[in-house]
Amino acid sequence: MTKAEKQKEPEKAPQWKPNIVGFLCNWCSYAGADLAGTSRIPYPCDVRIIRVPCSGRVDPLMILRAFREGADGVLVSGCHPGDCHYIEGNYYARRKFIALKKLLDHVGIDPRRFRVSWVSASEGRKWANVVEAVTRELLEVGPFRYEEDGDD
Amino acid sequence: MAAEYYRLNKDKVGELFERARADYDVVAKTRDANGNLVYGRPATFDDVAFVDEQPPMSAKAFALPQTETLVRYEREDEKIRAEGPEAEARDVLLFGVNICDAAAFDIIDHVFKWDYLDDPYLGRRADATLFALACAAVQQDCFCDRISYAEDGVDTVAYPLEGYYLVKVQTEKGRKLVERYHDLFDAEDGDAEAAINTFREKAGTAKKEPLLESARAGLEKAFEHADWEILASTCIGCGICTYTCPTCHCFDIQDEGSAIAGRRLRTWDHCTGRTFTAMPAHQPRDRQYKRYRQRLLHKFWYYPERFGPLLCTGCGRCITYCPVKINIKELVEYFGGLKDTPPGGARHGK
Amino acid sequence: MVNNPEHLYVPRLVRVAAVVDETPTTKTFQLAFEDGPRPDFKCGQFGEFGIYGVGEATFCLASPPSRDGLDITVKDVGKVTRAFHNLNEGDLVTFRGPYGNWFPYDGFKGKKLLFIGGGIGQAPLRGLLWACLENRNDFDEVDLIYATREECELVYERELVEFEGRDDIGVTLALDPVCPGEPIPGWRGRTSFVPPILEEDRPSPENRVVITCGPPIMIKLVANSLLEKLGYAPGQIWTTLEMRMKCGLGKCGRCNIGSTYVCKDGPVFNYEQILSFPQEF
Amino acid sequence: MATIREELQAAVKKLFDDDKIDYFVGYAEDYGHTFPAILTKDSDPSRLTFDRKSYDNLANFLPELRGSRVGLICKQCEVRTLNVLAAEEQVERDKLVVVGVPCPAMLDPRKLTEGAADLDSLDESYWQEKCRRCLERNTPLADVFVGERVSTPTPAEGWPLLEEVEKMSAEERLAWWRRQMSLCIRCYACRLACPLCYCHQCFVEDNKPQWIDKSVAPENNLHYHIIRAVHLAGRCIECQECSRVCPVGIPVDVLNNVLSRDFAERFGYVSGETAETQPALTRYERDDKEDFIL
Repeated sequence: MTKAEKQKEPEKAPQWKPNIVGFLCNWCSYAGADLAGTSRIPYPCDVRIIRVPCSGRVDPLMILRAFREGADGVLVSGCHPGDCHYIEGNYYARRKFIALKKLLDHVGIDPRRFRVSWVSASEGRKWANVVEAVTRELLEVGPFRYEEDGDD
Repeated sequence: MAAEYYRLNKDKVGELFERARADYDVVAKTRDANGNLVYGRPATFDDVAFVDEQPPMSAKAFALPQTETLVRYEREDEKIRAEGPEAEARDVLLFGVNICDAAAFDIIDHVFKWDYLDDPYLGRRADATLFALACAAVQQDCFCDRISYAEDGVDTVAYPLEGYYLVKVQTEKGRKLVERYHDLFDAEDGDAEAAINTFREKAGTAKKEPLLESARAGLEKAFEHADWEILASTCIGCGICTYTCPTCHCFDIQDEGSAIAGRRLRTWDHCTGRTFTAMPAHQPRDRQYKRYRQRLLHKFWYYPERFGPLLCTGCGRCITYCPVKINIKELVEYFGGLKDTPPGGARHGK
Repeated sequence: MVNNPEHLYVPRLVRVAAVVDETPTTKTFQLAFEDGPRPDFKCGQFGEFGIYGVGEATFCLASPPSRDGLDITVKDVGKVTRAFHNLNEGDLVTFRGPYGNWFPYDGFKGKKLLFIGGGIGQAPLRGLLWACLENRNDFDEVDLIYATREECELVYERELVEFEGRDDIGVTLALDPVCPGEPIPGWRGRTSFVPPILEEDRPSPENRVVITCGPPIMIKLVANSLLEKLGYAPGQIWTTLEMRMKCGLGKCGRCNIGSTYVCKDGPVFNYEQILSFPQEF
Repeated sequence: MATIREELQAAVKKLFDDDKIDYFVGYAEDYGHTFPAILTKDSDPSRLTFDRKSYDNLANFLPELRGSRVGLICKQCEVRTLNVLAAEEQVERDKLVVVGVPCPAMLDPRKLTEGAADLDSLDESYWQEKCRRCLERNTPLADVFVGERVSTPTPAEGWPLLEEVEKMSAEERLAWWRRQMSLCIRCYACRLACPLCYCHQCFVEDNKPQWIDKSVAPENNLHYHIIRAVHLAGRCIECQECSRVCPVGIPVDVLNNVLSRDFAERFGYVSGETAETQPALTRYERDDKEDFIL
């Protein structure tokens, strides 16, 4: 696709749906999402879930890689503070995300593109609400695309 | 071809630039957003920096871009479609390029055309015309006066003399350029070579003995010299010297994309980096000084042994921009036996 | 589709015809050319093999040119080799080549050949070994010493068994001694590093060439043993060097040893040449 | 009276003569530059110097010399670096002889025009930014101190360039950073000149998986710099070497400053002030502020 063609593309076509990558802790948020499904709670289906052992496993590299691979937003979800299966993984994660968030804000990437939530295994409803909120926000923000420079 | 000489009035340079833009993709020195000097594509002559000063990055990227697609591939069902990039047919004019940058192309041509022909590089090289500007004064770290590289391959060189540029035309491509805009050039009737020599003496760019070529015999004996370890150990292994160098040409080949679609590309790579020769079970150059030694010897021993010219034009960027100011010229002189004292006084002493 | 043969870096596509598990970390891939005839190659050459989206890697051509297609033997050590290990029959891989020089097959004729392989280093020898066996009458004695760290690391096990049953090739298998002198239960070969075997069996240098490949340290020790203890001349020892390569074409500068481009002037060298290089390897 | 140069050379000679050190890491002056030099007993110390172009953070050379007894010139920058390295158990303090100096404030090479006359007299406008913020010009806790102690002016407040960037809107900031990143040539000098980037294998060298694409494109470059800043979060001691060495003039340290400032406010410590403070990302509080979490 040439640059001109890309520019012709409408920025926010009505059917546009955000690509959201969700990194979900195996012990809580993943089960929470599962519960939302088995409880038949309707919510937007735009999150592609990657199951991780702990929110502490999520390296900022993974988040940026997701953006690089075309994600419009990234959601990391783990256990509530104090509930970590590994006692303290999410506390460390929280500090890491403070740093990443600060930097993303600084370089001008919309803060709504990277969200963190605590969702426990029993909070199917909360999971649905989080996804709803994140999706709604991303619909406002629109697709994430660095302007392409190309090398050749 | 035999060299031809013309005069270009100093106030005609702007017109030459503007008119050349109709026929060529003109590249010249200009300032980027941060105020740094770069080779770029200024829109008007007002944005052109027609000066001696070197941009941090040499001009080699116009023949060997830092990142270049070699193959694009796409998978459809069971089939994979793959093709090389289409050749871009465009005449590039490197306008006001430093001689040390311009002469580098001839040097690295050797490696790209021996045996297999590297068509992506050679294609762009064939399309490029060089209009070099001779320096009126040497700059802090450069040492082109100590290397006898041939400038014959530089299509045209403009020597800034009193009131006009003496333009020396050395190739057919250069002649084509001058013929295209012949009304801007006047015939030179004086003794041009004498004028050039005088100019070089004054600028400090006339060749001085001992030339660094003469260090090779010493370098060939110095591979095991104990002082490499101490003198090159401040090297931090970054790629500045190689990436800013007009003659460093090593590259890496990588795939980017998915199994479905993507590209195979080449990017500059540097022998001073840790990963350059690292294999899963074996790292031949396992210490930083060995990696630095490879760079130096490649330029002043291996390359000339193989292809003739030194892999260096003395532009001095690898000294100016080196974070730790390792001085390749001093090290060549020291290890090549032209000088007894090591730079900075460090010796290993074993 | 047909690739543009004009373009240096555009590879051909070849199909994986069969995958053979050699060891827990090594597989042999038999590759078939479908978009045209297989290029001619000679024993000792290599190719740049790749998987789109992953990258290219250098492998020696591990089968004799007389056979259809070509084989490569891949040890799972990095990004590209890992991806190769995940391939199935029918998958497509990319191929550029053949590149590099080759063993002086004709110069070996009439001579005694001693092959010494170490670990995965048997792969570059395999093509030549088979080519010699196919034309067995061209040569005097043919012997093979093949050493690995453990029994499960022997590649081409079935071929080794076949060799052991033949009387026109002498086979010595060896495992690295964990405890020197201790026999390894159930092991049919010897328990020793290669140099002691050479020094014990003392193959005479007369009219013999040694072709060796293996880990750098093994090549070095074998060569030292042959040169110093057994009276071989450096020119009688041939090896093929493994260097990190990217282009295979003498451009990218990665495989330089001194002014030598291993990808163009090598990978096959005799030890006389190797001794003349700057000694960094 | 002896100049600092003479005092330094005498001190180094004595350290070698007394067999206190195997290597000395300092600055030498030659061919018009001041540059880091690693000296042995048999080296000629007469080129050793300490001047206003002694830019490099010498702590960067310690990993190469690990296991040996090293004498090291320490400005405030090195002292803070050593504190972080000590907290991370990366330095063998008992093998280190700290040679203290009075730091005259380093000049910004980008502000120096060629042939600037008297370097000693250049005022604040020629200084590196970090030197305006310096807390202590004289090396504290030096094993040997050479030269005469100087007074430390009141440290300047604020990060001028960072604040300038922050005045922009989000779109402008993204455009500004993209423009900076389009200059990046990925030589990794910023990483390699950084004394706290000591990993044996950096994430940019990982290829299973390949996190950061090797091709040089603004977005890849930006991702590299963001992750590097994350890895230095709460550790960076603001020596600004990353920016100084950048051949294309990207103010890399601005990204680090974003976190230095935020972490100072949030977690209440200045990186490298003491050897006891563990970097913020290696610890946590149960009640860390989490206003951004859903």
